[in-house]
Formats: sequence, C-alpha cells, structure tokens
Amino acid sequence: MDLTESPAELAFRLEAREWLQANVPRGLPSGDTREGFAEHLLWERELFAARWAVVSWPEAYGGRAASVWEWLAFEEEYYRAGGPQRVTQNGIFLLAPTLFAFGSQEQQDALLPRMAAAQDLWCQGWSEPGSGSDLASLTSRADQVEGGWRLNGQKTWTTRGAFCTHLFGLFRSDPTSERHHGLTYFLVPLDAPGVTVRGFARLDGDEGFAEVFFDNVAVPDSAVLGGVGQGWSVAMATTGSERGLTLRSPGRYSATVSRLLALARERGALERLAPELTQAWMDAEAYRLFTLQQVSNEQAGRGRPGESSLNKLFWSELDIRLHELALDILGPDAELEGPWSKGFQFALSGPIYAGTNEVQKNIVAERLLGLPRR
Amino acid sequence: MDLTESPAELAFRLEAREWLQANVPRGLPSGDTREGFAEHLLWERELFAARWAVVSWPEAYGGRAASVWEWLAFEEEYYRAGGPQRVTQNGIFLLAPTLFAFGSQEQQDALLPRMAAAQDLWCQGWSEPGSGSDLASLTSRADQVEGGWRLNGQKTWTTRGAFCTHLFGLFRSDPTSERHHGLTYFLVPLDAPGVTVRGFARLDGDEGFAEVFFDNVAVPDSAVLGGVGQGWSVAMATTGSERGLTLRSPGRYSATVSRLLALARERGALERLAPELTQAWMDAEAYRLFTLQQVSNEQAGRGRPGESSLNKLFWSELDIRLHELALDILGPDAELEGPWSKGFQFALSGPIYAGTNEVQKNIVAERLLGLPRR
Amino acid sequence: MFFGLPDEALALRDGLREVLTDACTAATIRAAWDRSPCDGLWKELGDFGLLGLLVDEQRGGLGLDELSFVAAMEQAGWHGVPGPLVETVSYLPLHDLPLDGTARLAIQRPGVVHVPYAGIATHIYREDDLALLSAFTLDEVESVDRSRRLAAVQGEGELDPAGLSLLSAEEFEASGGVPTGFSATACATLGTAAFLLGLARRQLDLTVAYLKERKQFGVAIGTFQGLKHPVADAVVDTEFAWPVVLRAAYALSQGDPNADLHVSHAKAVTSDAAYRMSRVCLQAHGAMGYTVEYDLHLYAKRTWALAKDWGTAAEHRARVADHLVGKDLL
Amino acid sequence: MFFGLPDEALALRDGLREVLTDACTAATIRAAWDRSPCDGLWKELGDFGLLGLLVDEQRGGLGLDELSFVAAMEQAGWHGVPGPLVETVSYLPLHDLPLDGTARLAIQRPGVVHVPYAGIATHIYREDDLALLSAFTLDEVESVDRSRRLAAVQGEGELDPAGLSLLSAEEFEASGGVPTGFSATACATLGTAAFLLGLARRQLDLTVAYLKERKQFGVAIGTFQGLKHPVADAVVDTEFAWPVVLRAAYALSQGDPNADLHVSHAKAVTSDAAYRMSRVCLQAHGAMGYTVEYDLHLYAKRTWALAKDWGTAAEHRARVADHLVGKDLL
Repeated sequence: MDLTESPAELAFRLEAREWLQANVPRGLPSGDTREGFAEHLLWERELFAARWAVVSWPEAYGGRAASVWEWLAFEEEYYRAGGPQRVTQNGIFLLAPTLFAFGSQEQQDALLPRMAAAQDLWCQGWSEPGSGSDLASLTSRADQVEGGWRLNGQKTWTTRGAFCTHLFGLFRSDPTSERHHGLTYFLVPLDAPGVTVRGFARLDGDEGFAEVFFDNVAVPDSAVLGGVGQGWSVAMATTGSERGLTLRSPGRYSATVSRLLALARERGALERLAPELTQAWMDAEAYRLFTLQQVSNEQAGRGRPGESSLNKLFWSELDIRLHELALDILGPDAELEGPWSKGFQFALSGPIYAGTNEVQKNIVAERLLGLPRR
Repeated sequence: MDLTESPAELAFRLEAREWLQANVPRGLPSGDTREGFAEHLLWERELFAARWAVVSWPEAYGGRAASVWEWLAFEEEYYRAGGPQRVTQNGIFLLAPTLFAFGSQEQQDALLPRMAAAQDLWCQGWSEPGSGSDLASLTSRADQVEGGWRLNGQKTWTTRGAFCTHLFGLFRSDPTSERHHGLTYFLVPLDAPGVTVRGFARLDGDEGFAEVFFDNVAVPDSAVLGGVGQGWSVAMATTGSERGLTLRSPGRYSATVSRLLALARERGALERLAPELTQAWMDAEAYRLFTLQQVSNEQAGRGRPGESSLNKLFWSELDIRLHELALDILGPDAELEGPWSKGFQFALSGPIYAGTNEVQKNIVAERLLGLPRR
Repeated sequence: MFFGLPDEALALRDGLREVLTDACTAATIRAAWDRSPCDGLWKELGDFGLLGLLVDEQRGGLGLDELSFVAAMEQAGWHGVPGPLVETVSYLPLHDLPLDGTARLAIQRPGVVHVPYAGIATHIYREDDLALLSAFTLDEVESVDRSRRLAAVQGEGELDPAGLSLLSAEEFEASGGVPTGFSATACATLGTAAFLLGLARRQLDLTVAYLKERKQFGVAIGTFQGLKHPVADAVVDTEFAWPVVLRAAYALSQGDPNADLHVSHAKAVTSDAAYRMSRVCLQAHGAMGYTVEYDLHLYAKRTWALAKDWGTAAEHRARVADHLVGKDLL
Repeated sequence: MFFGLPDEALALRDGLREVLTDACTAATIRAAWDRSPCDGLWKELGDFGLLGLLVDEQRGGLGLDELSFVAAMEQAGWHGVPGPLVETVSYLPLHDLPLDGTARLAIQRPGVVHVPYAGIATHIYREDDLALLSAFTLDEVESVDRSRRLAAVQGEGELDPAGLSLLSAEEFEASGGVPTGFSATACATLGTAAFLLGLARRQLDLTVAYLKERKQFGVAIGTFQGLKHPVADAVVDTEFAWPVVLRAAYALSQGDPNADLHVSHAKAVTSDAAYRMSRVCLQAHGAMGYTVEYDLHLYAKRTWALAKDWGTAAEHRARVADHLVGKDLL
C-alpha cells in the first residue's frame, strides 16, 4: 500500500491542474444538442492542441503516455476544475481501447489521431429496436460481397449519433448463425451511401439519441475490426470499459459531492441533511478508493470477473442518490430546468445504459459468486 | 365512508378494554418454550372462560359472534393492553376459518369448542424438507386402506409442534398425482401411533419448531377435511388467512410503535430519530387504514386478487423496520437478550413464513397486475 | 363502519374517466407542453362540473365533499390533466368566479419563488391572505414538465374584487357556500396527493403493458423477477398510500380538528410512493422510457414536480412530527 | 501508487486461514456459546503470533502494521473467532502481558453498560484512562450471541501494575514498543470493521452454497433473480466497504492525522454493509436459516452485535460529519 504520488505523478497533476484551471470553459450548453455539440468540439480541439485530450495514449497519437494513475489524476483535476462532459467519450473511452487491443497497425494509425483530434466523431451501434439487454439477438446484417461487405439493418439508442461522423457496431456476418456467434465488429463512416441517421430526444429533451438505418451500405474489408465472426468477443472488451472505470472516473462524483455540499450550504440545508450529506461524501470517497484498488489489482494480474459490474452498479446508484439529495435540498425549485434537474435526468440513465443494472446483477451473481444461470 | 363506531361496537370495545386491562398477565415467558407454553395455556383458558378467546365465532363454540369490526377493536385493545402472543393462533386463526368453510357439521361440533378452549392445540403441517416455497412438490403420502388412511412422510418447520396435540396438513393421497393435484387435507392427532415429534430451536434459541414424522399412521375417513383430492384448494383458503389480516391485526403494530416511542423517549433519542419515528407511526397508521379498507372491500364483494399478499409484504417489512429502529435506539444494548432483540428475531421470520415475500411479490405481480408467469 | 369511497364519489370518478379518455390524451399533454392553453379540455372539465366540485350547489357547483374530490383528482392524475386543476378546484369555493373553465387559479405560496401555472392562470392568489395579485409581472422559467408554466411573480395583492378572499373565518361561514372549517390549502395539498397516486397508477399501467409485450432472451421481460419484484414493491407503497388519502379526505369532510395531520401524512407518503413508482417504471422500460417520444416521461416529470409541490415529503413528515409532539407521543 | 494489502499481510492472512480452518470451526463457536473458554483455540492464536501482531518484535510480537491487522481480523471474522480477539490484539501493545493466549483483554468503554467478553477476560481495562479494573464485580447478562459474555462491571481502576497504561503519550513513545500516535481505540474500531466484513463474507459463502444446492420448482433457487439480485446488491456494499477499511489501516500505519476520519468511515460502512448482508443471507435461506441447528445464525448474531460495538454506524457517521465540518466541507 502506497498512496503517495511520485514526483513525476505530482508534476503531471499540477501541470494538468494549472492548465485546466486556466482553460476550462464556463457555461457551455449541453453537448447533446446540435449547437452545443459544435461548441464542445471547439473545447475538444483545444484539449487536443494542448495534448490533454487523450493523456493515456502514446505521444504519436496525441497523448502523453500517461500511466493509469496519472490518468486518474487528470480526471480528478478535470472534474474539480468544472470541466464539461466529453462529447468524444464514445470514441476515446469505448472504441479506442478496442482499437488498441484488436486493431491493425494501419487501423490504429489511420483512426486514432483523427479521433483524438475530434476530427472523426464516433458513436456506438450496439442496440437495435429488438435487442437491448439481449444484445446477442441482434439482426443487423453484413453480407460479404466482392471487395467488402454490404450492411443492412437498424441501430438505435445511439448516443449523439446525429452529430457524429462514424459508427462502430456489431453486425451479423454469418446469416446462419445464432446468438453471439457469427457477429462481426464494423467501423462505418456515417456519410457512406445508404446510411440514414434520425436524431431523437432523450428524457431531458435534448436530441441525444439517434436511430441509424443501413440500406445496402458498402464498406471495405478494412472496416472489420478484430476479425470476421469475432465481433462478440471484440465488443465485450469495449463493454467492459464502458461499464467500468474508464467511463466514470471517481473525480466526477467527488466533484458532484463538492457541488452538492455547496448547494446545501447556500440553501441552509447542511444541518437538516447532515447524515445524508455525510453519507454522500463517504460514498464518493469509497468509489474513489475502490477504483484505486481495482487499478492496482488489474496491474497485479488479480482482476476478478464481474469487478466492472460492481463498479457500474455502485456509480450508477451513487449518481442517482447524489442528485436526489440535491433535489431534496432544492424543494419546490427541484423541477426547474437547470444543472441539477438535468444531472438528475442524466443520472437516471445510469442504471440503463452500458448494460442495465439488472444485467450487471446477474453478472455479479453468476461470474463473481458462481451462482447458476437460468 | 364512516369511521364512527356504532353504540354496540363501542360498548363491545369498552367491555374488552376493561376486562383486558384487568386481566392481561404481565411478564409471561416466551410461549415457544415448553415451560412458557404451559403458562400461556392458562391464559388461553382464562380468555376462553371469559369468552374472549374467539370473539368472532358463534356463541355455541365459545365466541361472541362479533363482527369483523368488533374483532379488529378487540385485537386493538388486546395489544394496547400488552396482551401476549396467542399460542393457539394456528388453530383459531388458520385452521378454524378452513373448518368453518369446508368442515362437516360433525367436524365443526367436535373440533371447534375444544380448539377454542385450548384443549386441543393445533399445529400446521405444510412444509417438508424438500418443499418450502414450492409447497406443491410435497411428498408425504396418504394411502387409502380399509376404514381410512395410512400416513407416511415428514413435515418440518412446524411452529410449536412439540407442544401441540393435533396437526392439520397436506398429504399426497393420489400416488400418481403431481404438483397440486391429488392432495388431501388431513386432521391428525399427534398421539396417534406412528407419529414422532422432534422439537428444534428457532433463531432466538426457543424450541419453537418441530419436525413431525409419520410412520404408517392410521387415521379414519373423518380425518379428511374438505374432500379427498381437494387438499390444495382447501389449504389455499388457510394460507390466505395466514398471510393476511387475521394473523396480523393492525393493533399489533400500533402497540409496537407506542412501545418504540416510549423507548426513544426513555433513551433520549426522540430528537435524533424524529423523522424515522414519525415514519414508523405513519406506517403503522397506514397499515391500520389499509386493513379497514380491505375489510370494507371484502364486505362489499370488491376484494382483489393478491390483496392479502400486499398486506403480508407490508406488515412483515414494517415489523422489521420498527425493530431495527429500536435496535438503533438501543445502540450497544441492542444485542442484549430481551423483548426488543427477541422481537427483532421474530420479525426476521415475517418475510419467510406464511409464504416467503419473494412468493408474495410474484403473486402481486402475476395476480394483481397480470404480469406473465415464467 | 365503512372505509371507502361513497357511491357518489365512485360515480363521479367513472364519469370523469369517460370524459377524460377522449378529452385528455397524451397528445393533450404534449399540446400543453407546446404552450396550448387546452381550452377545449378545460371547457369539458367545466361542463362536467369538475371545477365546481367543492362549490355549493347554490353557486352552481356540485356541492360534493373531499372524498369525491380525491376520487376525481386521482382520476385526473391518471390522465395527467395539464394546468392548475387541483388549485382551481380547491380555491374556487373561496372566490366568486366562473366554474366553466374560463377561470384558472394559480396560488403563490409564501417562500416559493416560482408559482406553478402562473404563465397560464387567469387569476393568481396569495395563499396566506387570499389576496388577488394585480398589476404583476411574470418572469417565466422552464420546469422539467413544460406544462407547469412556472413563473416568478412580482405584484401587489389586493382585496379580491369579485370574491370572498378577505372575509374573516366567521364571515366565510356566514357567507354560505363555504363549508365550516374549509381549508383551501389542505384541499390543494390533499388533491395533489391524490393526483400523484393517479400519476403513479398510469405509469404502472404503461409499465405492465410494456413488460408483457417486450421480449428479450426469448421471453416477455415481465417474467423476470428482477423486474417483477421492484414493481411489486412499488405497488405496495402506492396501495398503502391510498387509504391515507381517503382518511384525510374523510377528516376534512367531517371538519376533524386533526385533519391537517392526516393531510400531511397523505402528502408525505404519496410523494414518496409516486416518486418511487416513477423510478421503478422508468427502469423497467430500459432505454424505451428514456426518450420524450414515448409517453411515460409526461407522467414521470409531473410526478417529480408534484412530489415537491404543496410541501415536500420531508416537510409534511415534519408536520406530522409536530402533531405527534402535540399529542405527547413524540 | 499501490492500493492493496502488502505481501506480508497476504502471507499472514493465508497462514491464519490454515490455522483457523482446523482450530475454529462452527463447533468451536458453539462451544464458546456453551461457556467454553476455547483455550485450545487461543493457544493456537498465540502460537501463530496473532495476539502480538501489533506488538514490537523486541517484546516478542510480530511488529506488523495495521494493514496486516485488518487482513487478519477479516480472516478471523470469516471463521467467527470467539472471544475478545480484536480487543486483545489492539490493546496488548499498551500492556506488558503474555502474548500466548493466556491474557484476554476486555475493554470498558465510557457510557457502555455491558462490557463485551467481561465474563471471559483475564483483564478488564478502562478505555478512557487505560486503567486496569481490580476488585470488580461482574453481573453477566446474555447477548443474542452467547459467546459475547457480556457483563455489567463495577470496580476500581488502578494503574496497571504490569504495564504502561498510565504513562503519558510521550512516555509511551519513549518506552518503545508502542508506535508513535498508536491508538488502541482506533485499532479496535477498525479491527471490528474488518471482522464484520469477514463475517459478511462467511454468510455470503454459506448462502451461495445453499442457493446452488437447494432446489424448488425443479431448479436451484440460485437461478431466481428474486434472490440473485438482493445478494448482488449486498455484495456491492461489502465490496465497496473493504477499500475504506484498507484506507483507514494505511492512515493508521502512516500516523496520518486524519486517521480517525477514515476509521469512522470504515466502521460506519462496514456496520451497515455487514448488517445488510446478514439480512439478505437469512432471507435467502428461508426457514433453513431460521434455526440454531444451521450455522448461519452464529455469524449473523455476531454481526448484529459488532455492528453496534465500538460505535454504531450513526455515531461514526456523525464523527465523519464532524471532520467534514472541521474541513469546512459541511
């Protein structure tokens, strides 16, 4: 056990802090509207220019080759400085780890720098109208043709799909296959002929979702990531990232707790809600400590099955509790459109996306505890 | 809506109050030990002598033909006066309703007066080692023989079985049958040759349970209640009583809340736990109101499927919350053997007996809401 | 002894259901979100008599009691009626205004900055002295439920020129048409409680239908205990909240001096129960419920707003606590 | 940066597991319920070195730190070791007593009437001034966990004739053998927190085994989400409590001035998490768990006792709040 930062780690943290404090934009609109998204892109490009967009990536791709500890420190400083949501997250946090693990050198060289620079904007194409929790039932097809593939079908619940330029997703490449067999992971430009994107509104009214229709969309063989028919196992690596640490670093919740305590102070609720506020602080701190342990375990080769599901269950429920507490403090003002009601509505999606919490509980019960499946 | 008691109802309540205040014994030991049970029997016989044992029964069987409203008033007064547990409850509250509904005149005349007088002491023989929530999988057998039946098998988790004189239970009378078909409801004296009873201890250490073994036990045809092969539907009437109102009248929880508030006052916890204590009062009051509505609905022929499951879910969880709150007030004294820790341990059985709460939730979901079964 | 709605309340509720089935669909609520005043709906409510439910028959009202009121408000909640319905029905007995839907009353409560429905009301009254606001300015702000038409209101209060608002309690009573001890605040609070349970029931109905229809892993997702059990738990809460609402309505109808205790009890438990139901129903819908194209959110967002309106659960629990202290119980 | 147990703590834990697998079975705990002093077990604990875990090597101890301590206490909790283990290990550094299991220390805390393990301890110390009680009378009372040997204690405190208990902090430090800033209260509190998580893990293991084995409706009941999901929820709580215990142990080992904050955090969350686990496990067992013939209750009842011992969750949460107030956060 050693919780002291090395001089290099500390220097990294302080450099990040100084830059972020000076440069984080204030009052950006939601990145889940067309106008807001454009403003966020400017911020993403500013991050990239200063080499803070993808700190854990190799320098060749625009990163700083930061260690995971440094990445955690960056995230902590990012949220402490009030940094906005990362509209590029589905690329840099979900697709990129998969590209690093399964992509060819050519794919990495072609895609990662543009992704880091927020030139290519990636969205995720997993869910379909009939395939949510039961992802393996998906029916979007990829048919092999001369020189490549033809894609047909429909994806939905694609976050920020209407503003993105590319989609990564799963398609059934073996028409005789069932369930998680015969799937292939494709990388698709959304301006390809035959692609239609229809944005639609999330719970908070922002156009944060899209349906994506594929009508005989031609893609080359190089659009396949990780091998034909290997889509399921390639995708599972990404879903692990999605539900686990990389998408929801602890700095985020520590920052929410700080804002919550400030709100309680401002509204005179510190005394009435002292136990609940204290529990909120304790929970965010526990999440932070758990992630430190998780990283250490993984580095020591002692990661456990289901650990990222534990992680996802905790942060998703924590986020809701924090926002419920804020709404409690706000009383009749809770219903006002504003950062807390918006945050609350976003928090409500936590137990749904990245694999519903019901699915995560099954994973904990079956893979971590060894209980029988149905 | 009319919540005023009629002059007759009020007179009944006041008579009960006066008698109970004067006669309720103080400091009885647990009725779930051999010695305690004997003391409780004296109290039960005193109740019977004063015609308070079974107020809702016909006068011919020792009751007062009280209305259900009067019964509720009696129960409220009983618990308000600090009346002890009813060790006869499995007879008078579980078997008796079934006997009234399905018993022959001979059975009623023979059994009910002795039950009311606490001469015959009845225990329930539902569960078996392999059949708990899945009661329909029971395997204890009844084989038809000349002049009656031979019983074989084992029952378990029989409350106070070691102190009782008779058992009512389900046996498989059609050896070719499966699940809930081919079962018959039998009334069995525990001194019959071939019956062996072994008491064993509950969570709180009292010998409150028994296993009952049947080894070629001969019973006559008159031991059948409600018809050969009709056991399941006959028994279900009783389980409705068990989980619903008659076993857990609201007066019980109102009295617990009164004791809880007194404890909080005595220990100086009123202020610290004001919201929780208030919620406790509100919950007990809500239970009382719900039961008033339930009785009115049933009298008006507007009872709903699953209503007694709602009832059971609420009181069983309420009872635990009330006792958890008491243990919170007691702090380090919570672990002491005493009325609160005993009450807590008993409360923990609430979500288990009379059909686990998991089963009740299925019933609510399937019968009240119409959700599909598996 | 009889605990339940009287026949006249049941009949009213059933009649209202018929009216609202056509007059107030999800499309009606969406129109209110888009700033429609929903005049057609309000005219139907007026024609049905709902707005004068608590107003004496001599003044053209139905002259019904608080039991009929909660039955109607629960039904209105199920349909998600947009606009200041609870407030209008609760306050019309105090003001000589038309009952035909042309008068819609918003109430400015002490300490509440943004007055619900101020943007669409024809009259804004102050809760504490019943004064009508005149010469006021409105500063509209958006609620998560856009039909709420919140606004910060600045204005002078004046004696209600058309009504009874500044009469003393004795004068109220003497004036006729106002039941002894009638409290519009209590009614509005309790009506909101009933409305919340209607909203909860609607969300439950949508969810049950979805759980039966939606298939994953080859079966209807309503077969999974992981969804069934949370729904059943939420139903327990709402089912045990309804009798508390009835108890409070009965207390108000009887002029029970403890009526406030029961009303606060009702608002506390319905706020919590309806909120919980909204959470469970949203979760049971998965991504399907997480879009404004599906109707669930219309009822969920109203639930979130009303759970904090006319006093939060915590505030009403504290009032119940005060009553218990007064009875030497706490 | 490395967050986790050091190798020496892991080795200690594994060694202890081997010892306890034979030396402390459910039968051992049952013997303690029947008033056995469990001398054999305590001798083994002494031989293994556990009792002198925190005692300097010069005094014959292992001289390990609080990280090894919590690793060992968690393991001891899994086995449900009966007797004042946490207290003895936490307080032996302050008293010159044998480390071989013949000395068992009970601690009388201010405001706590019934001293745990007083009925079986060889020494009873007062927590506030570390004085040894002499010429005392014991009035034993029963705990729901009969191995707890609670007693009301009346007696005079005196300077520990054999030890260091009345030395000043500077003298403690100068005396050697006592780590700078060492707080036996903090250790006992944190050790209890770790023990609670061990108890929770044991109950979980029993439950997982039962859910795999028990069949109803033709399938293992562990296939039902109605049982799986509550168990998973309880596991989330215990899994997120463990790093808090480690953090507190690290703080103590580093002489961190904020160590008390972390210790209170740890005791608050472990008390809640272990209690919740006991409830879920008991429920998952149905009637099977609701008897003293089955072992589950041995671990559940210790959980209920320890959840309130060395400060309840509410008390420790209030202490965390005090720290936050001190940091101007709350």
